[in-house]
Amino acid sequence: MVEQIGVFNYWIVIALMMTGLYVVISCRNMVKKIIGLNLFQGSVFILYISMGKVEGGTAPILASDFTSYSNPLPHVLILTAIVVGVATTALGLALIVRIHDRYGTVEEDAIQNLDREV
Amino acid sequence: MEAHLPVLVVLGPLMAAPLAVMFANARLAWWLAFLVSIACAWFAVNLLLLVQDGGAISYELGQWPAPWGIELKVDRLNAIVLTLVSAMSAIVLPFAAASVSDEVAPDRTYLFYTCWMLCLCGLLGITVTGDAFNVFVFLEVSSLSTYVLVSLSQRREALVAAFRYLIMGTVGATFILIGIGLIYMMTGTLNMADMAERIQATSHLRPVQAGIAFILVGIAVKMALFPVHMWLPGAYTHAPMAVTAFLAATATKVAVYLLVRFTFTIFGAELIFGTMQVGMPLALLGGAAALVGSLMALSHGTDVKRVLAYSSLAQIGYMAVGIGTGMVLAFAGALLHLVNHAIMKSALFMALGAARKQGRDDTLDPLAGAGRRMPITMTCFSIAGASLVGIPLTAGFLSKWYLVVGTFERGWWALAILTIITSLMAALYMGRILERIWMHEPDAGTPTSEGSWLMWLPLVVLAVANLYFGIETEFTATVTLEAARELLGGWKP
Amino acid sequence: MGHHYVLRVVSALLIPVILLFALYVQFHGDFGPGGGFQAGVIFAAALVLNALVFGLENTKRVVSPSAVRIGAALGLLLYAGVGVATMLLGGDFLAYSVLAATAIGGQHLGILLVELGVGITVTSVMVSLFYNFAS
Amino acid sequence: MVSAIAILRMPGLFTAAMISGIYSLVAAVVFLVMDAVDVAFTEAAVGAGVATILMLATLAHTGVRRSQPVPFSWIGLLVVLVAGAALVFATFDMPAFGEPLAPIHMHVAPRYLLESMAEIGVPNAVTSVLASYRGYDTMGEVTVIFTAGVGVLALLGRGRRAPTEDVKDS
Repeated sequence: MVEQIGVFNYWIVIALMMTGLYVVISCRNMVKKIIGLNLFQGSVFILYISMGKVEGGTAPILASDFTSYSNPLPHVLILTAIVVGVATTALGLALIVRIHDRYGTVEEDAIQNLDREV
Repeated sequence: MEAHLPVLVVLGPLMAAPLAVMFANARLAWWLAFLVSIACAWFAVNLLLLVQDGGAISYELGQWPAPWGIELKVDRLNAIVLTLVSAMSAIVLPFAAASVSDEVAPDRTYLFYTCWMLCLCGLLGITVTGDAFNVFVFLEVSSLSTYVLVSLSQRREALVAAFRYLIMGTVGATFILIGIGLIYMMTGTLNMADMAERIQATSHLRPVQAGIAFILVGIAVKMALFPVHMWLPGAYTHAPMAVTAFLAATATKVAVYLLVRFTFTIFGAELIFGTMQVGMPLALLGGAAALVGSLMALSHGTDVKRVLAYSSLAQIGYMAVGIGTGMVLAFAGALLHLVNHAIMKSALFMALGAARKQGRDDTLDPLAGAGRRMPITMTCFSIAGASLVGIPLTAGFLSKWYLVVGTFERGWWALAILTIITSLMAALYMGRILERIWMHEPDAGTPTSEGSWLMWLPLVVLAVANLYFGIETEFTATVTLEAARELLGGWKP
Repeated sequence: MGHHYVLRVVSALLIPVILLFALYVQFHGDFGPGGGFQAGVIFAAALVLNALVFGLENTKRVVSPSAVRIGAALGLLLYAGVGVATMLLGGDFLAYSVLAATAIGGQHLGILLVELGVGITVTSVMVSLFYNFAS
Repeated sequence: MVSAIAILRMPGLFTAAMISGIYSLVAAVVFLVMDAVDVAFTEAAVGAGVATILMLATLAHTGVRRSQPVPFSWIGLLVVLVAGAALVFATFDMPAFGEPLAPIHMHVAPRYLLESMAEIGVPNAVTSVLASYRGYDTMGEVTVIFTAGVGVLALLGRGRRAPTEDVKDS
């Protein structure tokens, strides 16, 4: 089954990635921007893991009864990237909470108007 | 000790930061940050001396040989950047000690210095590493701490600026991550030197070319190159003054370093300028950045901090022009400008901060007539301003001279003329500020006296550096020319 | 939620199990999936559950915010400290092999300590995030 | 999975947050299918768990429930199309999914699989790469987490609600 997938599964990943990126760029609501960012990064993770997959391989936990494993290096990189991603999310959300404290809104347009009034 | 220098540069701030958090004491945190910056500067200078004599140094972390483990690699280029970053941190910190009390809540001050150390750690980590993925990790260390530093000023606009910076910065970093992933996919390695070797055989493959494009775009976001510069003016304007002075001197410079590192060491001049023809668009964007930055700076005549922020945009543009030409002379000019711009812009921001701190009211212009009340600070401001314009006998002259001559040599005379025109615009906006400082009568908002020595001493150091590097050009010129020649590796357009 | 009797009893039973599972994940990372990050998150989840059911203030009395702050710092220091130890013992930074008589033993010890550092920092930071977002 | 994204355009932020959590869970399953057990575990715990909880906490704090619908943006579309086209362009030279002879499996990685038992003695290759071969990266990663902790403490720590006057533009 895997042979037929070819590069098709990369295309799905790209579509997901671009959806996320579009939300980040065009959405004016800050919470949604963060959600979009998560989506964008999440699909990059899938891209990495996809390239590590070996047809017929198993998880890279070495044991004598298997000979073919998936590539562990992308896994390690993505473990790091996931943690980095959640750190960014936490910081972004903390900023949103503070912005809401000071402005009373999390919509970029409303904030721009408030800034202009000052 | 000497053998461990590359890792010690990163380790110092990395270990000092948790110590500062543990003791939760602002004074102790400041001392830790200051001492660690001095130590890092000392390590960096030693590294610079080592690589001047003995070529590049490689350090294998965990004793794993290079493509399997992570390697730190120091050559002439990043030794210069290491020295610059850690020295700027050490110079700006005394200023921070005097100025943050007005801008950062007292119970947050120790966290402020912790983030400062983490930012320093990240920047040095990016610079010293020889591994492409490791760049991403330390990029995020420095970015996250930068967002916090920007947001810690108590103005609410700072929060929004930090948020915008966070969004753009993360998108940029993710672009770099995608790019590294694509190249890794085709080369199977993450080590920079190994990648450089293997990329030559695979450079015709589309994933590699797309990967290069993604990395370049991601770095452009990080260095605030037009048209992806939108985070910079807000972040610089609303951040605490010391942070602006530090970031202007380091963060974008490290991004420019990354551009140089990826372009020349990993991809190679031949691939970037020959096959992919990136040079021209890069230089054009640089030219556009110079123009837009200067125009914006001119149009923000009264808000000096914003003027200086937009001028940073233009300076980044010059560096992009210099790198884009692919000529030794212009490229050396760009490298030189990287260092020069750090010392001049940081001095300008600090002088402005000192004036604001001494000024009596936030709403009044603290600079009008300030020359008579704060002669030391304002003399330093003027020297750095002259350097920014590129007046002979200041550091800024040499780098711009190289840039203009190099761009002419390349035959891109329009860009060279644009560089000259935008420099004249800089003369205009700086002249306007200087006129206000020296010619106006002091009024109600003008500071009554010089600030504490903590504020003017760093300024004097930087002003003297601006003059020194403007008069004694031999050393800097040779080092940057050598570095440029080495990086270009004989490539000619 | 403090007066939901069922919730309290079930949580009281569950929390020790979750903590135990976290420890298992922490130290079993060598053989199966798991390690400091996952263990840290699970450990923090147990504390968060405790806070949700028995009240934030009660949990803060057990694990104080300043303990969490110091924990986060200690974990990172432990990680970097292992690296410093290897340098003092004559190896490169993070070259665990010098930590024990044999290279394999050293690697085992080094990985154990480093993962412990990761676990401590991740637990502390996660709990700290929760405290800060919840109050 | 694509359907999960379509719903992201919903105005309800609560729903959007939950769906982003579901997306993470689905991603975790995908990782599992692709043999990345450690990553799946982490994504489920961190992406689906922590990130979602933080989002809900933020929503609870701000009391914001709905957002303006995503406006149409030419710049966004342009960026997405260019970037997407570049990536699709890249896929044409990519090795097929699961191809065991792809360059990524030929260089560097074999040593982790073949030698790590002798060099490190830990069966889980991910652990040995994470903690030993690339231990420096992991230290950087712990630093990132630490930075986030410090940052959130600085932003939301005690005393946040204390009335701070909005400093005027100077």
